[in-house]
Amino acid sequence: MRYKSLIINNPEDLMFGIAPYPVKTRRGLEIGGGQVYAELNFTLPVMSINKNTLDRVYEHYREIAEGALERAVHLNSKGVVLEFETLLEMTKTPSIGVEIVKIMNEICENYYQKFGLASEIRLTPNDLREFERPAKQRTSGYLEPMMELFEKGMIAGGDLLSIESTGGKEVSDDALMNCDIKTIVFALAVLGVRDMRFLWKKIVSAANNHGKIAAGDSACGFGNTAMVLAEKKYIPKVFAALVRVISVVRSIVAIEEGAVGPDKDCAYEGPFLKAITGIPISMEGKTSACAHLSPIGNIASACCDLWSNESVQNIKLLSGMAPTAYMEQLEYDARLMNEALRAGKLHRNVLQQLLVASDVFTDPQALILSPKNVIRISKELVKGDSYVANARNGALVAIDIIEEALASGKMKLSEMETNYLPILRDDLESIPDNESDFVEMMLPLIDPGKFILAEYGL
Amino acid sequence: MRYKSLIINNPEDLMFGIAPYPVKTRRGLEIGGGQVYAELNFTLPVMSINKNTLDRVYEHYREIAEGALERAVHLNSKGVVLEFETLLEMTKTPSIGVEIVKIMNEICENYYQKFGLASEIRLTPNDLREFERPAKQRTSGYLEPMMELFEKGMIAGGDLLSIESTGGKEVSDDALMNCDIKTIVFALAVLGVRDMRFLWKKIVSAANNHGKIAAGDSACGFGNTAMVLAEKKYIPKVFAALVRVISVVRSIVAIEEGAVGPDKDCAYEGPFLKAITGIPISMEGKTSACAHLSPIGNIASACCDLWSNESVQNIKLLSGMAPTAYMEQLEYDARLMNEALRAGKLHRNVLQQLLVASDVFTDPQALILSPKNVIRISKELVKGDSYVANARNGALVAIDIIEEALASGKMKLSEMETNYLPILRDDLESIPDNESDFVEMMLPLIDPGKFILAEYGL
Amino acid sequence: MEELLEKLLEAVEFGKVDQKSPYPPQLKGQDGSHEITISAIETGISPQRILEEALIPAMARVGKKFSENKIFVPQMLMSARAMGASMLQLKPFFTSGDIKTKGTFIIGTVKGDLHDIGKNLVAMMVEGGGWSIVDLGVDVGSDRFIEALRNNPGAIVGISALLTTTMVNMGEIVSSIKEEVPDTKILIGGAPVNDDFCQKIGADFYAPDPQGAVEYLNKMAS
Amino acid sequence: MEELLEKLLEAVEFGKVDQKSPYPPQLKGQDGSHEITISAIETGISPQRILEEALIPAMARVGKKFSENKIFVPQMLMSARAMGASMLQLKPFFTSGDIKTKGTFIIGTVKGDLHDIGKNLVAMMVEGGGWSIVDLGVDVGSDRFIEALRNNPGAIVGISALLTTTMVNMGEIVSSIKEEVPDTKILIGGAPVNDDFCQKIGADFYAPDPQGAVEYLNKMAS
Ligand code: B12
Ligand code: B12
Repeated sequence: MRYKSLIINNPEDLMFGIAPYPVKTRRGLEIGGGQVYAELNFTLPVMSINKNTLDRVYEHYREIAEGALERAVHLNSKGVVLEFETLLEMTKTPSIGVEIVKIMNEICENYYQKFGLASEIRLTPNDLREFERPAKQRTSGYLEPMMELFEKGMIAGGDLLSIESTGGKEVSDDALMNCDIKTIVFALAVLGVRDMRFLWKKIVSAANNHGKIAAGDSACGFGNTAMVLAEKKYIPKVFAALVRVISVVRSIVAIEEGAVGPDKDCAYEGPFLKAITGIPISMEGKTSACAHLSPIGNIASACCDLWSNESVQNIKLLSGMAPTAYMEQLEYDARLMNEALRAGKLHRNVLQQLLVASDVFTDPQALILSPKNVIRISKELVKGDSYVANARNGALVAIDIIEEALASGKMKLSEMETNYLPILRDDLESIPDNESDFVEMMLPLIDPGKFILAEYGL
Repeated sequence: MRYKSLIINNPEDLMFGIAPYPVKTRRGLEIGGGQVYAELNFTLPVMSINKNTLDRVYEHYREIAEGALERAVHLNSKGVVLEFETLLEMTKTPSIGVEIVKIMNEICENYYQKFGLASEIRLTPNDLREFERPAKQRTSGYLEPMMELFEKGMIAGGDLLSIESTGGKEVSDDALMNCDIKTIVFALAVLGVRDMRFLWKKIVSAANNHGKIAAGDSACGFGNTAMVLAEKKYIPKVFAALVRVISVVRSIVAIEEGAVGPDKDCAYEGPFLKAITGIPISMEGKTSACAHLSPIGNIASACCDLWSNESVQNIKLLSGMAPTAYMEQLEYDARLMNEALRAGKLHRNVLQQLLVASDVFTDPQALILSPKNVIRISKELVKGDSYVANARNGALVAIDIIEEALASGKMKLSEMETNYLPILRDDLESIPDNESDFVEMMLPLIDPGKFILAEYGL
Repeated sequence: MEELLEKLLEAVEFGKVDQKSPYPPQLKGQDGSHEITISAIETGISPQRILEEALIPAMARVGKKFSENKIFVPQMLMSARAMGASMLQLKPFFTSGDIKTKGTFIIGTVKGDLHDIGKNLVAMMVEGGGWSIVDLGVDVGSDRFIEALRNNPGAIVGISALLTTTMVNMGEIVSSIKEEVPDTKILIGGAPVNDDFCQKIGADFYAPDPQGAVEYLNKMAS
Repeated sequence: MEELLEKLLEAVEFGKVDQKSPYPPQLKGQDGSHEITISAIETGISPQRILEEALIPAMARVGKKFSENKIFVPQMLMSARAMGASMLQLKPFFTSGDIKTKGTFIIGTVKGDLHDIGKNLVAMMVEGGGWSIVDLGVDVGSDRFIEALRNNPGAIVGISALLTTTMVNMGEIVSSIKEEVPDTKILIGGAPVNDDFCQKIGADFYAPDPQGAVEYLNKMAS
């Protein structure tokens, strides 16, 4: 791992709206430069995407962008990011995705010219490679349309490039359900890391060619999936908390390859990435309850630079279209943080403290997101010589933190949960420092039909 | 007007979660007693209510209550109010409304017994009388099913009684569209006041008979309608702000007749009522963007005791049913305020200050809701001898406040808006102190076919 | 002659009803649409021209300003009132058949629903667009729509609904109308309604706002 | 004899696969379902009884504990694995026709959709309920469902979808199946799906969770 120390060492400096390395965009956003902006995410309502419905599809995105920006102007927004996360058909046939970017970019430009509202599009193609099973991470024919969408989407007005890549998912899905932390480390710190390196080299070079911004990659299929499963009480929360920590060593690879942020929201590894690398991040919490329920509604915003709703369908609520309503909610959340930033150090510290304290001891997944714990865990995440060792060390200190909170009586967990702690600790402690030792240890334990080693350069 | 002075004189004492006269409920909520609770509101998705769909209707409310309370428990909620605002058919045929109360009350009781979660149902029948045009406020046959729903609904488990009564609406609807402030005063301070007195006598006596809580009445068809119209840019915001102030003298009558709070949310006259009478109030802001957009997302919570989402249909979002998602959002908002209350005076003051400052100068409707301005306006609202004089005085000082904010440069309004200020001031100044003088002045100006004087005891 | 039409257009555009009306301040003391219309008729300008070259263009300007958020509803209502004052003078010519409106628009809020602020705005704007209006009010079922259609053959129908539980009644009304008075065009609107719903229930057009309604109707008329 | 069945039930309920498996700690060193099943067969307990009196009741208890949030999925999976170890021993008897499952359940995630965590859980729970499973995996179109139905006449079909843009594909699959293999019962599920949608596309049942699927299937079987 390239990073050996933290850019932010003091929990007090891990603050919403402020990143050591802000990202400036074409229309004047300064993400991490002292403001929190809303990042609106959206998707289609129930409908299929085909020749006959394409016009209606475009119309939906037009309506979403218009409604959202109109509302943002009305609320004197300081700026907005629209995240366009594509659906299968829009990546498979890149011209569809590109057309949608074009439509939304025109609206962004229009609101910029007419009202001075700064907005940018984050373009997030979905990772098509997982359509093949076992997936061919490097040789898949699906790579081509994905990269084409990135390329042409940039030209059409997509300024921030992201993806939620799926390298390692073939083995992590089962591992999540089995609460198998060693395989999670294997999936993220070995397979994920290797795939990220492969993929982000491409994305960063494409971005640089066009003068666009390689933003980041969130371990959605890992961290977010774990949280969703834990919220359903399917897997222990303590386990889900560790998955998040482990996903950091995977997601940081994008930055090592040249991504500069804002990191994507949905696996919540952002705070660690911000502490370690200084890039601005997007986070989501209470206002993404439209997309998934979570135990980290307030604390998630403690050090966000963009504040997102993860996703909402373009359906009618009583007030109007759902994306417009969520735009409003995000704006008010952002306003509160921005007012605190404006008012000065006392105010922003108090607000952050309240955001943190209101959630921190309610759930281990919240616990590890307090700025203090983020710094403490991040230090472990950069100490070792390999991604594997770092993942293991980070997760182990997360267990320490959970156990300390339990011992202090401040956090309470059922026995069903606490029973897992020693098991997880033992499992983690059995992981060697060295990647190849670890691979050797794991290969016999994993169904070889599930994934292709060569596709990860192994 | 019974109230001649304020219970809360100091803006600092107008604080979320704290009311001079808290309301204790059957299952242990202490509304205004140092905590903010979520008040969840909900409605049916697109469907009709008839014999064939009744089972499905009940199922919807069961699903809503279960989903919401389950989520509240999961989030360690301190307590919840479920507002059941009926739709036409449920009031016309009170047995339908009663059955729904019963279903939800059973679920409340179950969550109370099993998890200790305190929750109560606010029962809000819709005002059927407006089905007749001109409405017969006192002699309408529709009064009977309304009162039956109150009576039997209490027995079925409805603990907090509310209504959004419509006395005066026959003349205010047009007045809103015409920006006719004198007719608004007539509608609210003459007709509304008289109808409130008539109606709330009945409701309070019914509540007292059953040991239930007469909560309050919000001028939804006036204040909320004005805000919705102003958000659509149909009428000036400065006018909408005055409508809210004027609605206070109408809504206070419920309390004069014995209502004790929590006052209902949707016309936002709550802060004034809290200052004048000391009762706890429900408010709604950013998290009611599902029901209507608003310019007061944060400031609305500055002194709320219940925090509400106004209404959301029971439809599926990506995370689950919309009422469940909104329950989560309300809980996190409440948690933040509760953490501030727990942390002490500095923290709660800072949070309130941020909530206020983030909105206050963005819109005249926000401006008048800052605790300072609420107190200043409330003082005017109790100074005079008649409801009419008080309404006028309150509105006039609201204009002063708006003009001062403009003069200081802190608030900006378009000329389209400011042009209305002198006109509104002139109109208001022409209003006499005395009710009968005012009635005499207004009668020739209002279409007599629209309303029946005798139905207001005039 | 042209000058009178221009003055009338201005009076309506800015909502000057008659000479003594104080509004708008900048036209204080001047003639309003009431007086100007009388003069115009006296001068021999044809009522059809008064309608088509002054009133309708004035209201079109008003509608445009409104949709660009340059004026509020109260100003639009003043214009509508000024137009009304003029129409009062033109009434005899309608009855005699000397002038024709673009057609008749029947509008009502659906059965079970009392929300009418939006519906009233639509009615007013459509009227300003040169249509005759039959406003059935609120809580209107299919019989009353059909009755009104029988009395106004060829009229276009508009239905408004604001509740998720009453918008479904639109479906029943649309089928009844289409069965009883085939070929009737039906326009629907109201906050919870959208295009998909419109298609689902077989109505002809959905408009999110009064301007949309006017545009659709004008397309129908031409 | 009864004792062996009871021990097997316990081994499956608590996820003890075989003697050397470390899990669960409280059964360390004891026989697992693998060994107990072998003994049971040797003792002459009928395979049908093993299935019906040990395995299925064990999984029913597991399902109940799971739906009461008393255990997590990993524990349920351990039980499923313990049951699997037992089934391996029973396999010959299935082939010979000596024991019968309740029926066959064909399940797959709909065309265009790769989400399968939920689908896999459903498959596992249904298997635990005594059904044979044919798991078609993800991205499954109507042909593959129909082919599987042809190979497993009388099977019940389950379809999963997680995307608002793929759930509509369920409609097409349901009609194709109903046309090609009439009388097939179809069960649907997945986060964006609900009862109304189920009725709309003409599927037979919607369940929000695996337990609901098992209950429905058991009703079908009885
Ligand atoms: C004002 C209002 C009222 C007033 C009505 C005054 C009146 N004379 O209309 C009063 C207070 C009486 C009222 C009563 C009720 N209301 Co109400 N009301 C509203 C409110 C706040 C604003 C509606 C409005 O006037 N908007 C402004 C106008 C200009 O907009 P519009 O109606 O959408 O119309 C525009 C377009 O839609 C379009 N349009 C409209 N009609 C048509 C027709 C055609 C043909 C076309 C082309 C276009 C078109 O053009 C218009 C102009 O742009 C809404 C909240 C909201 N967010 O909309 C709730 C709301 C509609 N009401 C609601 C409810 C629940 C009720 C009550 C049942 C409340 C109760 N429990 O007492 C009663 C029901 C009475 C009844 N049976 O109808 C809910 C509906 C929930 C649901 N299930 O659908 C809402 C959404 C409030 C909420 N958030 O909960 N209400
Ligand atoms: C995990 C996940 C993924 C994983 C999938 C891993 C896997 N192997 O399944 C990965 C990361 C790969 C992924 C990819 C994508 N995903 Co995804 N994903 C999720 C997530 C976070 C959780 C889903 C899950 O597993 N839940 C847990 C299981 C146990 O629950 P469940 O699936 O609902 O199943 C239960 C019940 O529904 C029921 N059930 C399920 N099936 C059946 C069948 C029958 C017959 C019955 C009776 C019952 C039943 O029983 C199950 C157990 O209780 C959801 C978020 C969410 N809130 O749901 C998004 C989500 C579904 N994904 C989404 C999106 C957009 C995508 C991508 C397009 C993202 C992208 N741009 O790259 C791709 C699409 C890939 C594709 N073509 O399918 C969106 C969908 C938006 C929309 N338009 O519908 C969601 C909602 C996320 C969001 N909030 O935006 N995703």
